[in-house]
Amino acid sequence: FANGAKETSSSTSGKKLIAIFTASLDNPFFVTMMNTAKAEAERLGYDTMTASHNDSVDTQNQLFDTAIARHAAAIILDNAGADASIAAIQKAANAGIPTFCVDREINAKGIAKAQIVSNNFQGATLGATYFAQLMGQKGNYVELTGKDSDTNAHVRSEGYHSILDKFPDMKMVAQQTANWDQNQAFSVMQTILQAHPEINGVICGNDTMAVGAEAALLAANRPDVIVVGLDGSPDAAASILKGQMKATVLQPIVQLSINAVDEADQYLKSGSTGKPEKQTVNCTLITKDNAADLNNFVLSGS
Amino acid sequence: MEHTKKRVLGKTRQSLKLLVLRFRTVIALLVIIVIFTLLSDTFLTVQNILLMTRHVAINAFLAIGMTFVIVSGGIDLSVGSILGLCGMIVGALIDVGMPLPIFGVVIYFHTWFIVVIAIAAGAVIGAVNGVIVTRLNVAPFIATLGMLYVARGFALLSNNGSTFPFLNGRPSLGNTGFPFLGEGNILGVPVSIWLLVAVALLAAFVANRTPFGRHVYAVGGNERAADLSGVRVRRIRFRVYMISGALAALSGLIVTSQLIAANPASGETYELNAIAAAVLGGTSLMGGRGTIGGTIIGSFVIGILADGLVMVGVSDFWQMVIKGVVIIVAVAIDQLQENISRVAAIQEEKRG
Amino acid sequence: MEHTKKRVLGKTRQSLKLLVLRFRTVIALLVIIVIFTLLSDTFLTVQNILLMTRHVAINAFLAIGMTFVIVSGGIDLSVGSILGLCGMIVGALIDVGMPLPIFGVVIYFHTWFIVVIAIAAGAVIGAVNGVIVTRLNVAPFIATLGMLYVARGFALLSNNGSTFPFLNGRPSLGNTGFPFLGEGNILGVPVSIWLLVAVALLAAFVANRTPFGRHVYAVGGNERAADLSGVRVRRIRFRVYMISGALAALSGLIVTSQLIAANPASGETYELNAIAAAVLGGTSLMGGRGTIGGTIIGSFVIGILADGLVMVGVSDFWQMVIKGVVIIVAVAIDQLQENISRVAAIQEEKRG
Amino acid sequence: MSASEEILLRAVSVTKVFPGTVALDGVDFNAYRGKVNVLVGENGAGKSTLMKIIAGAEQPTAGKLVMEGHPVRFHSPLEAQSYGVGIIYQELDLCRNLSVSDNIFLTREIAPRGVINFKKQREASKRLLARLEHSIDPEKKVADLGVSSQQIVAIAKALAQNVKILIMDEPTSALTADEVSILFRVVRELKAQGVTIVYISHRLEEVLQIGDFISVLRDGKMRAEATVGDIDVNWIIEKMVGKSLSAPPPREGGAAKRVLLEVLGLSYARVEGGHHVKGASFFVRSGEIVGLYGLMGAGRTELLECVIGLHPDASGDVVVDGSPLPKSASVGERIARGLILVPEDRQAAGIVKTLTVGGNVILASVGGYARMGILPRNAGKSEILDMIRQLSIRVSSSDQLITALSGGNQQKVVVAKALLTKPKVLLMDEPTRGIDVNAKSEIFAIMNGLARTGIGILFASSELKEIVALSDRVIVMAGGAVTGEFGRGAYTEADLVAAAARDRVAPRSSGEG
Ligand SMILES: Nc1ncnc2c1ncn2[C@@H]1O[C@H](COP(=O)(O)OP(=O)(O)OP(=O)(O)O)[C@@H](O)[C@H]1O
Ligand SMILES: Nc1ncnc2c1ncn2[C@@H]1O[C@H](COP(=O)(O)OP(=O)(O)OP(=O)(O)O)[C@@H](O)[C@H]1O
Ligand SMILES: [Mg+2]
Ligand SMILES: [Mg+2]
Repeated sequence: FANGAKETSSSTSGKKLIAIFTASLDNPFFVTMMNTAKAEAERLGYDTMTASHNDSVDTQNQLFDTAIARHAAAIILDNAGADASIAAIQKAANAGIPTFCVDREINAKGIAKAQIVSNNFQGATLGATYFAQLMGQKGNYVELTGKDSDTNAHVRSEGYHSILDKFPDMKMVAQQTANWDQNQAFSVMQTILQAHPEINGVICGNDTMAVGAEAALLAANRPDVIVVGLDGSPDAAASILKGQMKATVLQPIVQLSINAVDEADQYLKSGSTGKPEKQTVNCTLITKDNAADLNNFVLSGS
Repeated sequence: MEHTKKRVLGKTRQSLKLLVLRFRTVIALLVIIVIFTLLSDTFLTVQNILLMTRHVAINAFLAIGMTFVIVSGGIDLSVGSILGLCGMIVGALIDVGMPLPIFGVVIYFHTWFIVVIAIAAGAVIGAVNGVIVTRLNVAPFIATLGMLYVARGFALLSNNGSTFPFLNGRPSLGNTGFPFLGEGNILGVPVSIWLLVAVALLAAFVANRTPFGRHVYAVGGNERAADLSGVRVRRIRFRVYMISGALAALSGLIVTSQLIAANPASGETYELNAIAAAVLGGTSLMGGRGTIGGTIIGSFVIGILADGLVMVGVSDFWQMVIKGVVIIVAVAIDQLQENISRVAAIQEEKRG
Repeated sequence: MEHTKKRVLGKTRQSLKLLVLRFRTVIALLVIIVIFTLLSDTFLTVQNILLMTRHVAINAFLAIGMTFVIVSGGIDLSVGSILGLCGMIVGALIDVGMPLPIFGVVIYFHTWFIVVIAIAAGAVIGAVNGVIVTRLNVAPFIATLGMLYVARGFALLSNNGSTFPFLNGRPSLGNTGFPFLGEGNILGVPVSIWLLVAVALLAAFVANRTPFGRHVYAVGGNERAADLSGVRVRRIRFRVYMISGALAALSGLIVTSQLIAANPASGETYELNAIAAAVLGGTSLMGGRGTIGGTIIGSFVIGILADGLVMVGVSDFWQMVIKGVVIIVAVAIDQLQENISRVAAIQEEKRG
Repeated sequence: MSASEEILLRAVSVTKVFPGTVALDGVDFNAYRGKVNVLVGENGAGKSTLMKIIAGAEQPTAGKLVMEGHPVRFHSPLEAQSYGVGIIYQELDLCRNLSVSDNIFLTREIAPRGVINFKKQREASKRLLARLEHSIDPEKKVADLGVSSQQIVAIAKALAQNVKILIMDEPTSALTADEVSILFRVVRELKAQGVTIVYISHRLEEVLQIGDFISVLRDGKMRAEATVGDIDVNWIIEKMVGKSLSAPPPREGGAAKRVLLEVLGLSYARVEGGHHVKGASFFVRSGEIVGLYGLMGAGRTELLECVIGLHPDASGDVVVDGSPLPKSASVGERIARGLILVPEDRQAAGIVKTLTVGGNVILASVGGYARMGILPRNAGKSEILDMIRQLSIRVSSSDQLITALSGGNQQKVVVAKALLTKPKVLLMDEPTRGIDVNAKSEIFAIMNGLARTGIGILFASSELKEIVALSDRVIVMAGGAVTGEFGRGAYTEADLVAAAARDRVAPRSSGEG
């Protein structure tokens, strides 16, 4: 397959093609990633091909095959697994197609042309620090983690604990996965509340789960429990404005996506992105003070 | 005289056997409850029982509809997707109303009317399943598998993959009060539990005490014989899918009301839980056999297992393994017990 | 004379009808191919065809095993999980070997032996399904639903939810070469396509030309009759699950090899695609009817649809809707065509 | 009987207990080598159960089998086969999805080196069917065959094995007289080859014709054994029912009354060409029993199915009690108008196996018990019990599962279900198929009684004697068309046979009028 891709891609319109692959479209975070990248690529005069792999590495692998078959000029990827995505990216590289990772990194260097990610660990520490501050650095809390098979779930959890474990008076009474899922977070939260009514806070691996947990707490008439999420999703921002959730952490997905496409464009034109492969963009804490400025993952004035 | 006595004895034995058979799932349920009570002291509190019942209710609605479908000889894989889609319909109606572009207006419905619309929508989707199965002669597994994808696709398309959040409604539009369905209480008992009781009683009544119910069993037991007996087989099969769709919508309403948000991914893989609940409760996938009571108990087994494992802090991975094992073991015991009681009956017969 | 002529005519009509019926899925496939060829100029290139065939292969292995199971009157919902678990077994064996704590050593196997172990593991899990179905009398749907959870649970537990990456092996351990299975070529054609051809031919041969194959059809057609005729029903049913498990493992090997990494979530919901492929290919979920050739074509319909829609840039959500509609329509046409040809025959008769 | 006869297989005090029933109670049975050993008994006497035990399909609760002097135990049909036991089951257990030759060679495939030689199997099947004087295409699917052809295939299947002992459980219940005589020729050939035959039938004349030894089962006990030469029909009946049976009272032919059912130009085309039913017209009057006679494949079953509305694409008019039925009338509407069918195949179309006896009896009339859509508790219970009494259905309770009944009693349940709908015209397809003499005479009495109350009865039967004894009028069908109609006393049996054979001149698929 390495042979066929040399003569570069041009579609019917004569434009080069950029493939944009994201995780799942039932989360506004990924929808934003896709739409932003698509708009930027089209602005720069590319054709685009978009799809989601639903966190299935096998589906992602097939999408890569399709991109290669269509002689895509570049691939923008929010990948399905830090380890399991490497082969696919390598395959694209062998076919002469550069891949630019957004949002999630891979556990290898020199294969993707760029890995532009928000600093999940840093973001988690931001959220955890504020969470500890709200809790008065003491009390019982619950952690809802993301899908266990997702690296980011672990990175964020580690980020949280790098801060929270420093406070001897903060005690994690339960840790459960809710698989990034709103319904599951709701139901798990209700159940945990039964076993541990004494909690003061809930820290969640993403906003979808945070919104679900918040609904469960409100239903149980426990508005006192502090809920903190991560992503900076519109739902979370609205919840913060209503005084329900207390904070989230914005992953600058719009910036990341634009950067990725711009660097891809740069690379295609000059053969180099002019940037190091790993680029981390720091996250921003969102509280009731700045939640109003947050509009679909863009914090105005920042 | 002699004869009469033998008959009475036979009857007692028969009913004892039936009792054992009937309560096998109850026994499984009790075992699970005892184990969790020992492992967690908050498990057997009124509050937690109410909570678990509410969680059970969501699956139980699906499972009751599923029971009708399975007893009639079909299966409905689309309930999870119908749940999600009807939730999104509610979300859209509360959040953005129904725009009528030609008149340049947006209609906002009253909350109760929205509830009715959602359930009607579920029934209509179920009816589409029914038409595909009865008119196009597509096997139920395939028809509802197709619908699983189609309904989920539309749920995702409805708001471009996003949720409809904050479905509290606006007093100015007269569409407040929706969260009451999922979170309200009547006489200290959650609304969803009242609904569960009502739906279960109604379903059991329909199954046992109406011609429709009898016909469902007949169609599932032998479609040709039912047909020759004048049962309108197509109509019966059509209606069970409508019932299943409507109950899936009800479940979707409650899920949406609890979250006060409509999520397009709601209900994914719930069909498997519903089928498992019905089968644990003694419904035969071959059709013709099953009871609503059994299905309710089956739903409790599945639901309490899930909640209990979370309460005692078992990891997600082990939860999966345990759930799988329980499903298999419970049904295997069902079969074993039937065999044992058969052997026992034969032995008794030999002596008598 | 007259009579003979009429008969010959009848026969011609008959075979034409059979031809149409037989090729309805092929026709569907051709329609899909024509549409995509018009919409995308890279669609009908040798490279893309090879590519799509490789994608199809993964589902086709599952669907072939599924065909045996369904023809025998069962169903196997656990294939996706078996795929995932066997992939993890391969990952573990290449990455960390097999530690033997009592001897304080770690054994690394040769790649080919690992392949054999993985397939054997799939067969063993399938055998467990078989035992549950045939010995514990648990309905196949439930037995394999339980296994779906159990096997997935173990796949996740095997490396605590994480992937086994970089399965290139180490020359020092003699376990290199694994990626060849997924990415290698023989005579310019990918290994996985060779495997697909080999497995499909073998499966078709087994189904049509061996007593085992006939017995699978007999058991699915009328289990009691097969039993009374001396068919070892249990053994047959047991073996189809083993075959299905082994083929799921093969599929897992190829997925893992392509990714050069074993992911515990691999194969989720693949069972539905496998069932859909088999049914699109004419396999009856009632058992007793189905062909390997049909299943292969069904796999191509599903696979080409998925790839083609991505190529022409249809959104994810619409892809779902289209997939669902195609499944239903394809099977409905199957039924319709049967009806149409029946009506045609009746009309012809009326004229004649 | 002479003690010198050699016993090939002996069942020694075999007991078989099912939950709720003792099917066999210490039964001794002898099968003499090279003879036709006839087994008779009422429905539910335990004949099939005993045979299944001998064939390895059921395990005895107690007792043993002795074959050629050695005790044997067959754990599976395969094991029994290996000892040379062959069986034709009463329920025609064929795989309908497989071809004729696949069925004939199931588990005995001609497969050198594990690969089936289809050509050889086909040829061998052709030879076997030819021996039964049938030219059924061995590649045809069994599902595409009529009941009688299926019966032939089942016989061919049994003949395909090298058997020492061949059990035939009611092989003639679906066969015409011609076919029966062919079968008897084959049985005699087998006998001449030293094959031991065990033969079960409810047709007692047949038994006398073909049998050498006879054993009578009643209520799970062996009641009598005799040499056929020493006995007559009355002896058999006496042993079977415990008393001798009086012949059914001759029915006084009522004067012409109102026409209840009129069928005009009924046609039903066959998918593969030709017609199942072609231009059939006839009528049934109140209080009249009309016999429908014909040979295999004459189309009687389809005719009755068309009348009850099972084939909406059939053409022609059906008039019930003076008012025509709309073409689109469903089965339910036709039942409401006073038609009901007791189908031929009770397993596939008669009973619902998952329901109780009561549930089956009430199935077709349950809607009528509903008040505002709701059924009262124990709806129809007393009517169900009435029916059970009236038809002497042997059950311990109406809540018993129907699968626990013998074939004959299941058939009575189906009749009960039909009667409960209070029909004006009762359509019965082979109502006595697989029913013992006692039940048969009960059914006849019931039919007579119903006719007396003004119901019209149209019944299809392959048994000439039955047709002649019962019918006020006989309609004969051949090749889907009505080929004759005869009033009581205005015909001989030969007339019926001649009319039934009228289409045999030309092959059936040509579809001529
Ligand atoms: N599988 C079974 N379970 C329970 N009872 C059974 C079963 N099979 C047969 N029986 C009972 O055993 C008895 C004998 O049945 P069997 O079929 O041997 O009678 P038969 O003499 O062949 O009758 P028929 O002439 O109607 O065929 C009946 O009372 C029947 O109800
Ligand atoms: N030899 C045959 N070849 C092909 N089809 C047959 C044959 N015998 C029967 N059939 C099929 O079965 C149908 C009806 O046969 P069936 O034997 O049920 O007719 P019948 O007149 O009701 O006779 P009976 O009730 O005595 O079996 C035929 O129209 C045909 O479809
Ligand atoms: Mg019998
Ligand atoms: Mg007939």
